[in-house]
Amino acid sequence: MQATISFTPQLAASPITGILWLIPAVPIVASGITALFKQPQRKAAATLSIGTLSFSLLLSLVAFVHVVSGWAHGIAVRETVNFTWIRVGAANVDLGWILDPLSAIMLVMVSFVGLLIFIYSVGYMAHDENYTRFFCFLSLFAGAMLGVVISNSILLLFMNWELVGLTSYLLIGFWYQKPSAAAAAKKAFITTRVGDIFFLLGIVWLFAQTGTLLFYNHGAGSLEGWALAGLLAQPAALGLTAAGAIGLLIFAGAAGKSGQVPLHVWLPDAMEGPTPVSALIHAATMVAAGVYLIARVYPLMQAGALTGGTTTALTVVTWVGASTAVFAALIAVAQNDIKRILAYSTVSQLGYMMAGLGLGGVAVGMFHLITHAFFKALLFLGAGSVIHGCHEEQDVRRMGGLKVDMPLTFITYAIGMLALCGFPLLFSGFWSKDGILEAAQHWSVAKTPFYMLVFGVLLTAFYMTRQVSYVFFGYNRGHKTVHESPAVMTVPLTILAFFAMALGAIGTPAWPWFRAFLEGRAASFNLHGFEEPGLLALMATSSLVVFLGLGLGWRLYGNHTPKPEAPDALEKAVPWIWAVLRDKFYVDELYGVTVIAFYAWWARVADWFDRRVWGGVVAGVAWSFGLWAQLNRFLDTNVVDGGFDKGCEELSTSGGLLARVQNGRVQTYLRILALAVVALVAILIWSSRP
Amino acid sequence: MTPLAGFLLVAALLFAIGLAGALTRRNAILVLIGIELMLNAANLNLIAFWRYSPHPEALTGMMFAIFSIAVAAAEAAVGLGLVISIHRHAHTTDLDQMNRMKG
Amino acid sequence: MSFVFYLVSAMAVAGALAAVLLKNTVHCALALTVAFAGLALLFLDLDAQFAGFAQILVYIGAVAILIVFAILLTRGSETPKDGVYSRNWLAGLAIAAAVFSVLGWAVLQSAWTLPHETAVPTVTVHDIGDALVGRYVLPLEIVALLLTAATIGAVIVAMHEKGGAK
Amino acid sequence: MIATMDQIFVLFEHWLVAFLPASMQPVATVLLSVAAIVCVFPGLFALTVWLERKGLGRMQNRLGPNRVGPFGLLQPIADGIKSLTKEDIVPASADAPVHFLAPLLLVVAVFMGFAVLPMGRNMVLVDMDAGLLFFFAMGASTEVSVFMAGWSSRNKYSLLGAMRAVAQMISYEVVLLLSSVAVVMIAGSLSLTKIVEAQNHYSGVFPNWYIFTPWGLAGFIMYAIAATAETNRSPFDLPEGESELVAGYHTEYSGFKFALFFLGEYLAMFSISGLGTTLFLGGWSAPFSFLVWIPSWIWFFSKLMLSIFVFIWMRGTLPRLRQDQLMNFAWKFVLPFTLLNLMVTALWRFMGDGWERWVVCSAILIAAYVIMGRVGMYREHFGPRRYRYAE
Repeated sequence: MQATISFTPQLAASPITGILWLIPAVPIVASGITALFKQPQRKAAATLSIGTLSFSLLLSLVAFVHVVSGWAHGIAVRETVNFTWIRVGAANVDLGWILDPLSAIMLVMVSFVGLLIFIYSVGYMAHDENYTRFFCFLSLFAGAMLGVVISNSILLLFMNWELVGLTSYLLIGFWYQKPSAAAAAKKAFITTRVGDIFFLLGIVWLFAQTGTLLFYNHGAGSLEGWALAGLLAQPAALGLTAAGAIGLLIFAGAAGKSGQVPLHVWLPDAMEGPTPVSALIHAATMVAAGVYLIARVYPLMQAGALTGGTTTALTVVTWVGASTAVFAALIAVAQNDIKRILAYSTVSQLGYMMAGLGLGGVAVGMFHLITHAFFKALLFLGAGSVIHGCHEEQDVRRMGGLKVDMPLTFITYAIGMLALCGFPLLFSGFWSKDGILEAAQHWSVAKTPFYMLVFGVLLTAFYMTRQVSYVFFGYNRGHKTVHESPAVMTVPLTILAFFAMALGAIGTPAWPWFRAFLEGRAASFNLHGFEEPGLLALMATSSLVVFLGLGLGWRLYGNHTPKPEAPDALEKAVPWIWAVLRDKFYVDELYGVTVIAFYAWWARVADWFDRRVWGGVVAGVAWSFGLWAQLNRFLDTNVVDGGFDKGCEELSTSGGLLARVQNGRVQTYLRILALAVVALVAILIWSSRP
Repeated sequence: MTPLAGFLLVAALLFAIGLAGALTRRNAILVLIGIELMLNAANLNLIAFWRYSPHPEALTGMMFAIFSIAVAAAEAAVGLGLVISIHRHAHTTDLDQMNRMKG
Repeated sequence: MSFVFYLVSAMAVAGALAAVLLKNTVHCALALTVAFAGLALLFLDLDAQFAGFAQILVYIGAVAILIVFAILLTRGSETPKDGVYSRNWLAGLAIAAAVFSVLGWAVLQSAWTLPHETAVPTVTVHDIGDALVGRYVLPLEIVALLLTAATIGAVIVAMHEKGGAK
Repeated sequence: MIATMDQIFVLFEHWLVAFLPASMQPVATVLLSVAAIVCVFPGLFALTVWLERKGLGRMQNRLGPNRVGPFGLLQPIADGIKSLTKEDIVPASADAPVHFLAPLLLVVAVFMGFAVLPMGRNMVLVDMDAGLLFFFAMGASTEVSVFMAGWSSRNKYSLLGAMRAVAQMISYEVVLLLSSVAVVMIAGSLSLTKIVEAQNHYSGVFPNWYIFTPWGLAGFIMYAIAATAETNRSPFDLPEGESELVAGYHTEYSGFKFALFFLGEYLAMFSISGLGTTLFLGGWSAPFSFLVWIPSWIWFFSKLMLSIFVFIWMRGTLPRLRQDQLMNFAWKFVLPFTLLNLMVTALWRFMGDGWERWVVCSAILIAAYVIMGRVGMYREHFGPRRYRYAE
């Protein structure tokens, strides 16, 4: 097609949009039904969850095809279905859902990856006795996540957002008998809460400013037309427009959800959950929700930007993202738990996405999100299969040489790893990451993020090489009997591996289909896309960096992996850095001595307050009652057996006194009632006498 | 005296009688009977007001009465069930002896 | 204030008095049915056909029978040795009298403000049905729920008891 | 001529009433109709008793009454005279007033029921707007009298019989009501005349009676079962199961009071069959369009007698149930099925008049019948019976 076609926005809702709500609704209903199942009905539960999710996938594909066809005919599809939920005085609380390229792509990604992970869980959780509960939670999560994706009302989005948070909490704490898991669940919940508070503030502010909760509503939504203009006109503190301020608040929520510094601490601990959960929630979908949220409210963040310029909000996003990327990558270097390494790499990749959003706009960040979802899910599932094969062993130092024992896992894992490192040309990660780097290169504000990100690439390659060589090369330092996982687990791996490689094709500079699709432009294939100034040089650089990282990693850890007890190669080289990295820059400790300590102190204060002040008040009351009871003793001889002791005892005595009114005889009560009626009616008549 | 007043007086009388029964009888079932009487008196009021209301088509009082009849049926079923089970446990329906709930 | 009214209300009041005063519990229940019948007739006198028949159906057909069952199941029919009236019944009586006097006073206070003869309302059962499933559908549903709950509750409370189960 | 034959009683009444001053005419009309009912149905009762004894005799290979009059036709009259002249025994310990009132109340209540039955075109005593409700109200108040009879006799057989009777009547009254509600839903009125009118038209030569619809048939069957139980007829005649409790609640009655009970029972049978006829069998409307020339009241009474004969037939055929079976049957099979029937009726009402509704409704009903039948069959009701009192 030619680029000359003008893309006309199209708003009328089509049938598929009308039934879009089914996509989240069906899995949620399924989880509700699954909740009723009994333990033995495992097969039924699994079948129900998988069936419903595949139904959702089907619908999502239909929606996607609808959008793509519309796009192919030069229509930028943005169909919304809105309705009023509650009417509070003059204000309407509107809910609604939307079908546009963004949501369409996310729908397909979430439901597809989710489905694969569901299938995988059938194998992974096969021996768990809470199988049905697991699938109940999984379905609920999938439904909520899809709800986040399609919602066109920030309130609806927030509801699903919280639901997602809840399911994440439930699933991290799925093995609640493990104290570590319980703690991790709590940590995740509370940490994300911190972000969500700001998010909620942002929502309220937005509602207060624009008077609507809808994103798009034929020009009346908060992200379009006059509402946005009004937000821009409204100045907030320190040079921010209201739009920017709200954007930042929302970004705080997003940061909490997708583990940006400084709210990243919960994500690594979240790996206490079952591996499919880590793959589904903490790699592919939920953590991406934050990024998606930013992409969704992008107009808000971008509002007021000069052409090609940036806004304060976007700058903040960029800096946070870039620093997260490097920070987490550094920590990942020094971890030994296979899943923790992946977790930190997830954090850093999320940093990349955020930076991509901040630098290059929706398309860049979202593209990395999609590719990352696939290869990170692949990596996690591979890790899960490794753990499964090594009998729940998670320490990479106790593995090794698995490439012989589990060849399929090894190959797929290697593909995922290369994609993550951004191995040139063949792998999707390369293209998406290059998009971000390119954007960083051309960023007008500062060049530092660019260098940080490049450094991040190096680190990524390094720690992934370290991990892989620990796990798959050398000789087995752990359990001798290692078995390949069943097909139900390996098949999803292969599928994901395929996509981890293939997805790159839709985002190359030569044929930037993805970007064109998201931004509603025509995409054309021409190799001149590579001839943008500095692009080839950039590609070369990043490839070099990747090779450097790989080589370094191989050099240090290659085939000669040490004994489990032996110090790490890097540790031998620079012990103090290693220590810092291993202890995650002491962030947790920092929080421990600051926030948590403060809360503990505050709790102690409150406790003291309770004991002394309120306790004193209570004692005083008790004492006065005591006095009264003393009085009553003389008046009434029936209660003499009240003790002479301290307040509470006499409280009970006086209570007993009062209770004599309540002698357990119904008719007494009835009498009192009747007397009250008499009094009431008498008063009524007296008052209404002419 | 208007007819409405007559009906209301009858209702009041019935109510008082029911109340007296509920207040003076020992047997729990008879207390229930008294309560039923009171309910019926209330129904009579409702119907009378409906009949003499400016807009009987609105059916307000009538509906009220019908619903209260339905509710009374439920009340009777549960109440008598309670009495029976109490009798099964305490071997009495004498309210003066059913004072175990005293504080 | 027709003759019918006096007759029927006399019947209702007499039944009520008997229901409250008689010694034998079953007699009380039967007298209660008389009172119910009188009330139903009063309803008919008020041109409330539907309510009247519903009254007969529900109260005489179900409630009275229930009460009788309960009496027989709880051996309530034989009069207890220590009197049928609760101790300090006098107070109860006094209170009831007070209630009546106050109510009657209220009625008489406002007697002249009350409306006189009004036109006989032309309300068919059809209208009532329409209202029930139209304007009053929510109460209807709630009552349905309540009845279900009551049935189940009664069955649970008085398990194995026919009296409770209906 | 045809019209005259059809309306003959109405015309006769008008002719008679015309003699009176206009002021008395309405009262006179009512009185005449009441008189007619009070005369006709006892006559029918006598006839039915004879019929029943004869029919049962034939079914059991004996002759039945054959001494008094031709074919023993005068037997009922002889019985009546006998019961009138018998001594009226009231047990010493009986609760005399209640014992006396019970049969009267029964008969009165049953007679009231006839007031709303349309026994022919324009042949209804009072065309009430809530006729059906009135009928059931009257039916409900018979239970009280039955209880009074049983309780006041101070006889354990009577009391047990009365309790059984009341329990059974209440249980089946629910079914009776619900199965008629189905008809009300379709006819859209509680007035029996309107219900008959709603059925009184023909598609081709065939009538549009409600029994000729899936829900109607199911409803009618349920109604018939409930009616049999409501009138304490065999196979539901436990209340007077003579092998278990001598004669149930009227053990202690003799002479004319007993005759009243006997009468009341048969009148209840008549009225309930009449209602069934009105609701499901098109009341007084002719079974074929080419038979409309036959007077309507003839149709009504022939249908009535037909259902009476079915009652007799059942009595001659079926063995008696056991109390717990009876209750289980009522609450676990008949009631749920009737409720389902209600839903099906609603479905029928809102499915338009294509052929689909026939298929769908019949399918649902048959499926439900089969399933519930199986379930009921496999749940065993035949274990040792446990009697629970509030001890």
